[in-house]
Amino acid sequence: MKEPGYFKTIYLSVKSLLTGMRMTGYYFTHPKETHTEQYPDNRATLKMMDRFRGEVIMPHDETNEHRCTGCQSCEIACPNGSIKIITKQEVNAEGKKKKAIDTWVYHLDMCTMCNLCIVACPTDAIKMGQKFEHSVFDKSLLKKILNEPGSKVKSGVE
Amino acid sequence: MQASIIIFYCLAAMIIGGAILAVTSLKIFRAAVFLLFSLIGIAGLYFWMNYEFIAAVQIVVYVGGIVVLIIFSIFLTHHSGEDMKSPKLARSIFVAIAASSGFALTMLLILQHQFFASSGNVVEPTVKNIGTQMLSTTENGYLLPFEVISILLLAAMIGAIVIAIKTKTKA
Amino acid sequence: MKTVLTISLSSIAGHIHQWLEKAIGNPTIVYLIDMVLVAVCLLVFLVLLCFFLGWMERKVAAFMQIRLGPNRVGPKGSMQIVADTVKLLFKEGLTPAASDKFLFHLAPMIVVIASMMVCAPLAFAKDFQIFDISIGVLYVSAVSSLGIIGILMAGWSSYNKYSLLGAMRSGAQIVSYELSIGLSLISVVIMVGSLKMSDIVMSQSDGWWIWKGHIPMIISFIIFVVASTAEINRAPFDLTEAEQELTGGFHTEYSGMKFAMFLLSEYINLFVVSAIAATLFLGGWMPLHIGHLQSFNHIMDYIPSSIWFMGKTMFIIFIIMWFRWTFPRLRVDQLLNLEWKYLLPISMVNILLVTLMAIMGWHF
Amino acid sequence: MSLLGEDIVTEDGLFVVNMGPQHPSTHGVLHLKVWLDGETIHKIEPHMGYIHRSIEKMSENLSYRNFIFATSRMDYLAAHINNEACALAVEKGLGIQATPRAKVIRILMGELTRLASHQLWWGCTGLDLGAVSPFFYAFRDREAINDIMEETCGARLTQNYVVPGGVMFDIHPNFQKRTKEAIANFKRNLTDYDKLLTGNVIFENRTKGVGILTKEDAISFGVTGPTARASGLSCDVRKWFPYSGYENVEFDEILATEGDCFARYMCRMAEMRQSVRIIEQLIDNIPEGDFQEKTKAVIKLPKGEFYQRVETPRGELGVFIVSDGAASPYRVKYRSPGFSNLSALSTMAKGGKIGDLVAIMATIDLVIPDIDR
Repeated sequence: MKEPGYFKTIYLSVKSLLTGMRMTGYYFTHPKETHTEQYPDNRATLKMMDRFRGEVIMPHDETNEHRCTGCQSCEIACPNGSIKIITKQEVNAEGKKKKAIDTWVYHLDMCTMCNLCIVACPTDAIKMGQKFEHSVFDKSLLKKILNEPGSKVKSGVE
Repeated sequence: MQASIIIFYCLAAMIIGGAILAVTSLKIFRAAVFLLFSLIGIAGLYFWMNYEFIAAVQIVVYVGGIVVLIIFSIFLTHHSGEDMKSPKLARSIFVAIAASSGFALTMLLILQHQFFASSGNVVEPTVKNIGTQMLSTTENGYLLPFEVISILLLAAMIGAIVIAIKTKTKA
Repeated sequence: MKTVLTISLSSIAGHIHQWLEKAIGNPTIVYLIDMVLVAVCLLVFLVLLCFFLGWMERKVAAFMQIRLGPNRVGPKGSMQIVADTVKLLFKEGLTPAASDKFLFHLAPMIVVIASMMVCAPLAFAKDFQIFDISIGVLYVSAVSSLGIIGILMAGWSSYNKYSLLGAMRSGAQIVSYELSIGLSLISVVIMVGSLKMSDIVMSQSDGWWIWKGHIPMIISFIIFVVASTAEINRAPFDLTEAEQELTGGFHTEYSGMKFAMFLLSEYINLFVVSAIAATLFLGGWMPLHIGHLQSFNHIMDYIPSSIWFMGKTMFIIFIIMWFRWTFPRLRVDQLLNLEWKYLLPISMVNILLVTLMAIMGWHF
Repeated sequence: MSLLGEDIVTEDGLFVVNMGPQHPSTHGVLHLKVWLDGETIHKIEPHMGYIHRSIEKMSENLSYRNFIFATSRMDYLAAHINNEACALAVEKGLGIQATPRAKVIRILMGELTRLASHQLWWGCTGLDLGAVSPFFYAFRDREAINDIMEETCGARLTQNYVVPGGVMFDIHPNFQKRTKEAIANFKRNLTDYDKLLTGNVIFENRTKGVGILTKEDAISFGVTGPTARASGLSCDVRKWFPYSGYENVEFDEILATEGDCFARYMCRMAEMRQSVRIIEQLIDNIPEGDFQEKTKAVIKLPKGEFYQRVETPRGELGVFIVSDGAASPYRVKYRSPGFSNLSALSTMAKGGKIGDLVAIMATIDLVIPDIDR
């Protein structure tokens, strides 16, 4: 390929530079193209995607019942060891001994939100919450107990 | 005392102080910077005398040109950060004698010279006049000195190139 | 030309001077007070200007980059730069242990002083100039070369290899680009026949040089803007800082107030360069006059001269900012190629054209 | 200031500069020891290990379902493709294949990942060469793809969407609509990219003829991906060893012959267009059916060695699993593209300037966690 001549080089260079300037100039004069997220200002209306994985939560219904049977599938499925389930033996109405959860410990600081525990759960007791502002000043606050005090497993969940 | 006199003494102090520090400093880069101050002081002196053109040329040639070249050549030679050795006593004494005899000679000439007020056509140092004088070949023209002085810049350039070329010793 | 406004900057300055003379009497002291007043005014003006330019740069950058820019401190983020300055003031000024302390501390001051000194011959408004020196243009190009010494000192004394490389680059860059700046300045000087800033402005009372001088003047205007962008080390010629290559170049080791001084001088330089371009090619404070349209010219005269000057300067500043936020950076050898292969030959030929024009009187 | 000592100035007067581990253009904690003659590069020695997290060793203690998640942290810009490589290796061991629907979803996600990665690379290339604005334009387009990822996979960067036998859950109902929008927008914005960098004279000068890698060198260093294809080495895993059904998709393998930074740049730009082409072919043709093949709760691979390669945006990623029949691998080895590509850096950059080194690092698209693992 022949090298372009001296003046042609200058012409082409200036043209290419002006093309770039035209583009930035276009965006400068069109503030509507702005893509800035209004994040801290839009907290009230901010809605995350419905599958967004922010943290593990355990939904409780209005009678303070959850669906966790304490089978520990999630604890096994967790690659990081961020779930620890302490179980106890409970005697139910029929006088049968049954395994139930005492405390469901969740270490948010170790969690990578990989979703494997939710997939592993046979009773859909846990799911991913949408909260994502997890910063705290004290690391120990990241250790959470997911079952609420006095809660018990929903009847019929095996 | 007039403000003008005060300014003169400030400039003089700057020139002399800079010059002394430039000679006595053991760090070569610092010496160059002190030399710079001395040269700027001289430029200031020209400004003080209303010779603005000469002052600007002083800055352009010496400060912008010569000192930058000096600093460049300092950069290009390694070990520039180390302190230089203090000169030997005999050498210092010799230099001191040489410098002071040169100073004495100059002063002698200045004191013996009969200064007289210039009479008649005083040329205004405007740019136009300077330009005409600089390029005129008549008796009072400065074409020849102008060209001679440009050799100074040539010498500085060659010096910079010589320093910059590294002698590559091939094994 | 008729002065339209009775209150102008020059008349205010004149009144203050007269009042001082009456109140004090001793001309030496009045002179000294005048000097101090001028210095203080200039300092305050430049610092405020730098605040504005810092804000403007951020906003220009933001709008070009489809974002909003600073908008937290003050209305539209205008106080952000003040907050940053306060932060820099309180920041610890680190000095590398192995640095040459004396030069390390001296360097930012030299840079700032040099860039402030260049402001002296600028005509901010009609008859409003600090020092209408007879060699204005030459003075500007002479004094602006002082700043490079500060950069060299900063780079050398930091005891940092990135700084040293940055200083070396800046030396090569500034020394070579001064040539084409000088040549494009000379093209105006040839046309005007004087180096004085006020003469240059007055010569444009019937049209700015960029219109009057046809193509050669436009070429030298472009060369001046490009070369001065390089001279003040702004992108795409910011090789001395070159954050991605040299992590900050000559000011890598500076922090706190000393770093702020480098920043200050960068913005002052930006202003000075644009002001000179505006004065030389766009008529300085001279309003826009078109031929014999008397009524149009008359309306233009109603706009104060200082606004004309600042408006033109801001326009050129905007263009230089536009460069910065569009282009990638050149490499060091390409930078010198651009100067020695393109800008310098073109401006030399251009000088010949301008001289021819001046001799033949081919301008309006 | 004294310039002495072996690590500052060598006896030959070479300047030793430690670029990194904290340096704006090493894109992470890479440490390059550079011997400079003035500004000219004499030698480069990459020092690595600043972000080594023992992912290979960790994988030996994780089950075959779990070890996939760790690979998201290797090449975090192509997390989906890394996950896919692991899942494919496990599937190979199990002797199963993902369902047709899952395969197409994987390709779509993989190409979206490739687009996002190349967009980030484009922005960073501009940034490394001193132009700040490209970064923001690139992020504008990348954000759309990240939103798609977030909607379907639940995470923007470390998706962990792939499981052995398919994908973790079905695509979101909005997926097709959103992807079409993003692709349409991106096709329009691609002209911006060309205006801003491709045609720009400064950019061309900075990259043309800089950091030339010959085909022979590319082969001997094991360079893969766009970096090798720019040197004329045909090595697209998607063409040579098709996986996930790439054999049924129409696309071109981009080849260039110059081997310089500009060729690498153009290769990646063309690859973005090819990715768009693939997505456009498949987005309306996702087969119905299951998104996941049924696998046992505890996966155990038969005794043996399994190797699977995939094409990440940076080159060939190989996953090598040695199984002793237990529930977790006996040994896992990742052949990461960044590591081999980095080894060619010294050859490419020799004789160039510091500015060239930055351009070369930008165009071989280093991701440091991928190099160190």
